Amino acid sequence: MTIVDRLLGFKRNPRVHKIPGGIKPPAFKASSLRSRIMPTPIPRKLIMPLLQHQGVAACPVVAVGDRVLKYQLLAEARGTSSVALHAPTSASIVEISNTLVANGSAELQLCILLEPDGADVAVEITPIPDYRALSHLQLLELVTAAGICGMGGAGFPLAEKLRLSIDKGVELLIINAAECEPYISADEALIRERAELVVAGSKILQSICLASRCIIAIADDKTAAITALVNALQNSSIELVQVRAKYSIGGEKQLIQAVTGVEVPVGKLPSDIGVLMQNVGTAYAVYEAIVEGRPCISRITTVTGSPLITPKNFETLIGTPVSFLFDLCGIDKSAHTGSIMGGSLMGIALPSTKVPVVKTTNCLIATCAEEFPPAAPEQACIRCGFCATACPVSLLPQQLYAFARSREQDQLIDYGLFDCIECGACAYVCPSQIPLVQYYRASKAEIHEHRAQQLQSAHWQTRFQYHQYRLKEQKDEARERKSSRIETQAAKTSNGHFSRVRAREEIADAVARVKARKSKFISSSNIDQEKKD
Amino acid sequence: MQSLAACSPLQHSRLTIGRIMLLVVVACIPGISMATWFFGYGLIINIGLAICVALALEAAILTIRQKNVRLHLADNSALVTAVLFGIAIPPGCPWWIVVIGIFFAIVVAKHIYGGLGQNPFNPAMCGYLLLLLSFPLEMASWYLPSGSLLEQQSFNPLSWSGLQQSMLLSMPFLAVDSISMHASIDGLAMATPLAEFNMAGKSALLAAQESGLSIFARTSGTGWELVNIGYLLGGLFLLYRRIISWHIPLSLIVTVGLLAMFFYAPGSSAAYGTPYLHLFGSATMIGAFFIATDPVSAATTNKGKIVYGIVIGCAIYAIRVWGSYLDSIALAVLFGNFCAPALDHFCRPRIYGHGRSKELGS
Amino acid sequence: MSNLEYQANQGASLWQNNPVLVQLLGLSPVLAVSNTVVNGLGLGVATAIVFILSCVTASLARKYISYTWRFVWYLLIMASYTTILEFLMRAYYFPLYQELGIYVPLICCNFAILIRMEIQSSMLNWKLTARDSALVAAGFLLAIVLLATLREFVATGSVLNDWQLLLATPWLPEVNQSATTGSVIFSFANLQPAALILLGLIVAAKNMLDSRFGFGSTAEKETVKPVTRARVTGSL
Amino acid sequence: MLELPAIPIHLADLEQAGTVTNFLSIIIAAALANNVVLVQFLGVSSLFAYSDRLQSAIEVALLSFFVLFVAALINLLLFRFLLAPLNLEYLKLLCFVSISSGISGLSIHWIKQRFPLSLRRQKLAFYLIGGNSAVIGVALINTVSGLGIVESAAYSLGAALGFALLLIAFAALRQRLDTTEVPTPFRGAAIHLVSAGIIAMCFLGFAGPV
Repeated sequence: MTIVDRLLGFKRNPRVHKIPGGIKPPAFKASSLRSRIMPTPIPRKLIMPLLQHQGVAACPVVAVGDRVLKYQLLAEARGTSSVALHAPTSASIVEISNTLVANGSAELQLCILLEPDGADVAVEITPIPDYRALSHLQLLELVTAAGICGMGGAGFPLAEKLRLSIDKGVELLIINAAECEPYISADEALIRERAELVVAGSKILQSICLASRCIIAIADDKTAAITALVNALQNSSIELVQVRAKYSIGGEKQLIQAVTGVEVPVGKLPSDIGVLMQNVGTAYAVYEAIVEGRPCISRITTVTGSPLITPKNFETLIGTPVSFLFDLCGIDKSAHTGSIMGGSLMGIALPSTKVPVVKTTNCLIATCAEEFPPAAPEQACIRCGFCATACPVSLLPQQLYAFARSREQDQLIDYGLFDCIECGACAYVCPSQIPLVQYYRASKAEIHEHRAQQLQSAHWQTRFQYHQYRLKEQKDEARERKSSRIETQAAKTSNGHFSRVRAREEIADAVARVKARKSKFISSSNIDQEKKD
Repeated sequence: MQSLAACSPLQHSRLTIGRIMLLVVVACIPGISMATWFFGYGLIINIGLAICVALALEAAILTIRQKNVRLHLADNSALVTAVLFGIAIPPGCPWWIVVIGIFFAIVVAKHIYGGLGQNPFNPAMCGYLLLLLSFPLEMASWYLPSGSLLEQQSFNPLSWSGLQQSMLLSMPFLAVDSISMHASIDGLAMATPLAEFNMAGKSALLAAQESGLSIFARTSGTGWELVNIGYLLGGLFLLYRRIISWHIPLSLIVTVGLLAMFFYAPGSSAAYGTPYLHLFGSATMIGAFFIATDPVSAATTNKGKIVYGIVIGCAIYAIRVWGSYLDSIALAVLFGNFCAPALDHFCRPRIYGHGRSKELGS
Repeated sequence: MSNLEYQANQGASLWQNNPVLVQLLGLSPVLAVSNTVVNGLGLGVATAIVFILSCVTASLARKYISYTWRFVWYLLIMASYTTILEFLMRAYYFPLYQELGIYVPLICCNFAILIRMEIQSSMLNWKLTARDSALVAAGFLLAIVLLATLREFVATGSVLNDWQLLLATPWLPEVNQSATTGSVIFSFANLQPAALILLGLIVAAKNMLDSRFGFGSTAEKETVKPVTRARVTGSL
Repeated sequence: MLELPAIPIHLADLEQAGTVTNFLSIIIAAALANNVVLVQFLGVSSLFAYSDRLQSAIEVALLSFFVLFVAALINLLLFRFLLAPLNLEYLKLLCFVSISSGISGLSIHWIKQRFPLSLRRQKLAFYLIGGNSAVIGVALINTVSGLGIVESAAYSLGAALGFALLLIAFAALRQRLDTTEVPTPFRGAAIHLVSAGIIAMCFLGFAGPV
C-alpha cells in the first residue's frame, strides 16, 4: 500500500482516528487464503469441553452411553455467563471425563467425548427466514439457546453481552473485521465468500441490541474482502470503515478508539459509552442461528504454518482434534516443532495436538524452527523504548518491567499494570528478548494474592481486636455486677427491703451501657479501617 | 522436540541488542573516517586501544561477577562505549589516559551499577569527564602529527610516517630515542574551532570563519564541518533504521540552534559565535545523534525525551559560552542523564481510558 | 536503653553503626575537608571535642530541657561550644582554621551529634554519655581520616603533607605555616566528586568486609530475583 | 573575619554585579556551578535522608526551599543591621541556629494545619531542615562573601533553588536505582554516594559560567 493510497484512504474515511502504538509483523495470510473455505469431514472422535468461553462451564444434560443426534443439546447454560453446547453430529457418548484441552495451563477440563456414527442424522430445526417477524427479546432468546460466544478469540458469552447492551442502551454496533494477527485469515475468508450472510447477521445483531448505527470495521489491507463487503452493503444502512492495518487494532478497545475516537474509560465496559462490538464470525453464527435455525456447532478456523502442505480455512466442527485438521492439510512431520492455537502473538502454545477445536479457536498454527525459533536467552533491558512505542494503551512497559523485577507493587499499579491488555506487542519488539507479558501476568497474580492476604489479615485483626474487647468487657461486667451486688446489699441492709423494680432498672441500665460501648467500638474500628484505607 | 515460549507472544521481531549496538558502531564510520582524514591515524589508534581495553575489562568483570561472559559480550555494549570514548578523547594522547578513562567507564560507571541497562549515566561520557577533570591539559590539546609542516611540506597525516608518529604519540615507550619523538609532535591542533574560539578570544576565529576558508581545508580550525556532516549522516541512518527516535536529536539541535541565533543577533560584536559554528564547528552532531540518545541513560518517554533534548541543548550552550570547559557535550549529557529519571516521572504519557472523558457522537 | 544493652552495644558505633559510613550523618565536613589528612584530622578532632562536650552537657541538663523545644536547646548547646572552639582555633591554629574555613562553625549543625544527643543524652547519665559519645566521635574521626588518607594518597602519592599545621602556634612561631602545595599526581582526587565516589567505594568495601567476616552485616539482602523463563515441555 | 572557604565560589568575580542579568547569573551559579549540596557539601545528610521516596522528597524540597530562603534572608538582615553594627559578630552562630530552627518549626506547624501533607517523620523533618547545614551554611557564606544585600539575597535564592531541584531529581534517580540490580556490596548508601559523585562531576563542569 503506497503513501498516496493511504492518503486517499484517509480522505475516504474521515472517521478513522489515529491510535497510538501498534506493530506490523510480516503477514502470513496469503497461503491460507489460496483455497476456499473447506467443510471438514466428520472425525472419528469429538471432544467437547464444557467450558469453551469466559465464564461458567455448561452443565451436561446427557449421560454416558446416550445416543445424540446432530444439533441436540449436550449441556445447558448454567446461569447467564455460560453458553449451551450442542452435538455437532449424530454420535454416541463415550465418556464424560477430565481431558487435556488448550487453556493456557496444564489443567485438565471436564469434556464430553463423542464417537460419531457417520450417519449425521439431525434433529428438527426451525429456520426463521424473516427475523423482523420476531421481537428483539424473542431473537435474544433464540441466540441464547444457540450457544454462541464471541468468535474473535476472547469468547465472551454473546447473550450476556447483548443483554447488558440492551439494559444500558447502546447507540453503535461495531462489527469487528480488523483481523490483525499475522497468521489468521478466518474472518477475511468468511467475508470474501459469505459477505451477504455476514451483513444479514449484523442486521440481526443490530435489531437485537437496538443500536441506531452499525459499522463494519475492516483493516485496509484486505482488498478482496472490502470489495465483497462493498457489494453486499449496497442499499444498506450499515457503514463500512477501513482502519489502518496494524497489529492490536483488532482489540476491542483499540478498534472503538480507531472508529469513534472515544476511549473506554478505565473500569468501564464499552456498553457504558454506548458501543457494542461483535466479531464477524459471531455475526455469521447469529445469522446461522436465526435464519437457518442451526445452533453453533461449527466455525471457520485457519489452519496454517509452513510445515503444512496446503494451509487453508476449514469450516470445522467444534470438538475436532487439532491433529485431524493438520492431517487434512498434509503435514511434514520432520519440520513440525510445535503448535499454536490462536494467533502467533496472543495465542497459546498447545501441549499436544490431541486437544480439540473450540468455539473460540480462530486459528491453528503448525510451527517450524525457522519461523518460531526457541526463545533466546533473556538479556538486560536497555530502556530503548521500542516497547513504549509499540504499546497500544500508551503504557511504559520498560518501567513496568523494572518495577515487576523489583516487586514494587504500588509503582506497578501507579504505572498502569492493570491497564495492560497483554497484546504482546512490547515483547514482540523487545531487542533483549524479555518475555514482558509473562512478567506482567506474574505481577498481576502476585498483586491479587497480596490483596487477598491483606484482606484476610485485616479480617483476623478485627476479629482479634474484638476478642480482646470482649474479654475486657466481660471483666468490666463482672466487676460491675459485683459492685452493684454490693450496692444492692448495702441498700438492702440500709433500707431493710429489696426493690425488685429498681434492681431490674439497674440491670437494664447496665445492659444499655454495654451495648452503647459495643456499638461505639464497632464504629470506631470502622473509622480506623477507613483511615487505614 | 524444540519448545515454544510458554507465554504469548510466540513470535518475535528478531531484533537483538547486539545488532542494535553494531548498527550504532556502523553509523559512526562516516564520522570516524572524516576525523581520521583530518587528524590522522591517532583517532583510529585511540579507538582500537579503547576497544581492546574495554572488551578485556568487560570480560574480566563479567567473570568476577559470575555472569555468562559470551552472552554479555555479544551485546556489543562495551564496543559502543569504547568507540564513543575513543572518538571523544583527543588523538595522540598517551595510552594510559585511555586505560584510566575506560576503566572508570566500564568498572565504575557501568558495572558498579549492575552492568548493561542498569547504569543511569552514560559510561563513555563518565570516563571522558573524569579525564577532563583530572588531565585538563592533555584533554585540550589535540596533537596533529607534524601539523605545522602541513602547509609547507605538504605533509600527509595519512601516510606511513603519520601512522608512525601517531603510534609514538600514543605509546611513547615504543620510541627508542625520546628526542626524535619530541621533534615530531610540534603540531598542535585545537580540539574544535570552538575551543580555539574560546581560547583565542572572541573574534579571531570568527574572522577566519568569515574570510571564507574552504570547509575541505585540512588545517586546524576547519574541516570539523566535514566530521560533523559524517556524524549527521550516521545519525540519519540510525533514524532511518529506527534505532533511535527523532525526539532527542531534533529537540537538542533546535535548542542549540535557537539559543545560538538568539544570542548571536543582539550583540553587534557577535561575541557568542554563529549558529553555524555551534552546530557544525563542534561536537554537537555526535552528541545529538550518538551520545545523548544512549537509550540506557536517556529519558524514555516521548515527552520526556523532548524535554531531555532541550535540557541538554541549554546546558551545552551555557557551558560553551559561559563555562570554562572547552567541549561541553559530556558535561551536558551527564547533566541530562541526571535529570532523566525525574523527567520520566513527570512526563508520563496518558494511559488509554484515563483522564480525558469524551462522549460518543461529540 | 538499659545499662546492659549499652554495654553490649559499645564498640558498635565505631564500625558496625558508624555514623558516617552506615548512617550517612554529618557528611558535609567529612566530604568537604577530607582533601588532606591534616585537614581531616583537624576537623575530626574539633568535631570530637564539640561532640563529647555537647553530649555531656545535654545529659547533665536533661532534666531542665523541655521536651518540645529540645532540638533548639541541643542546637544552641552545640552552637555555643562551636563558637568557643572557633575562637580557640583562631587564636592557636589560625592557618588550619583558614584552611577549614566555613566548616568549623558548621560543626554546630552536625547531625551525627544531634541524633546522638536525641537518642543517648536524653536518657543516660553523663558518664555513660561521655563514653558513648567518645566512641561515636571516634567512629566519625575514623571515617574522615580514612577518606582523607585515601584522597591525599591518590592525589599526591604521599600522606600528611603540611603536618606542621597541626601544631599550635605558640610553640612554632617561626615555621612557615601556610599550606604548601605538594606535587600532584592525580588531581581528580582533590576535587569534590572524588570525595563522594571514594566514600561510596569505602562504604562498599565495608559492606564486603562485613559480609565476608560476618560482622552484623548491614548490606541489604538480595531483593531482586530474576524470573526464570518458564517453558512448555509437553511433547507432541 | 572568616576568609572565603577553600572551595572556589567565584563570588569575587561577582562584585561588579549590578544588573538584572547579573542577579540571574548569581542565581544560576549558586544553583548549579556552586551547588550548595554537591559542590560545597552543605546539607548532604538531608539529601540522602530525604530522597528515599519521590513524593516526600518533593514535599521536603518545597519546604526546605522556603525555609532556606527565608532563614537566609532574615539571618542576612540580622547580621548586617544588628550584629555587625553592635560588634556582636561572635553571637552570629547562636542567632542563626535559633532563627532557622524557629522558622522551620513555625513553617511546619503552619503547613500541618493547612495542608494534610504526608510528611513522614515530622520531628526529624523539623530538625533536619532547621539544623540543616545548608541553612546555616548559606547564612555564614552570606556573612563572609562581601556581596551587597540584594546580591546575597539572590545568592540565597539560588542556593535554595539548587537544593530543592537537586533533592527532587536525586529522589527520582534513587527511585530508578532501587529497581536496578546493583551488586550487593554497592546496594544502598554506596551506590547513592557514587551517583552523587558523578552528578557532582557534571555540576563542576558548570563552574566558570558567570
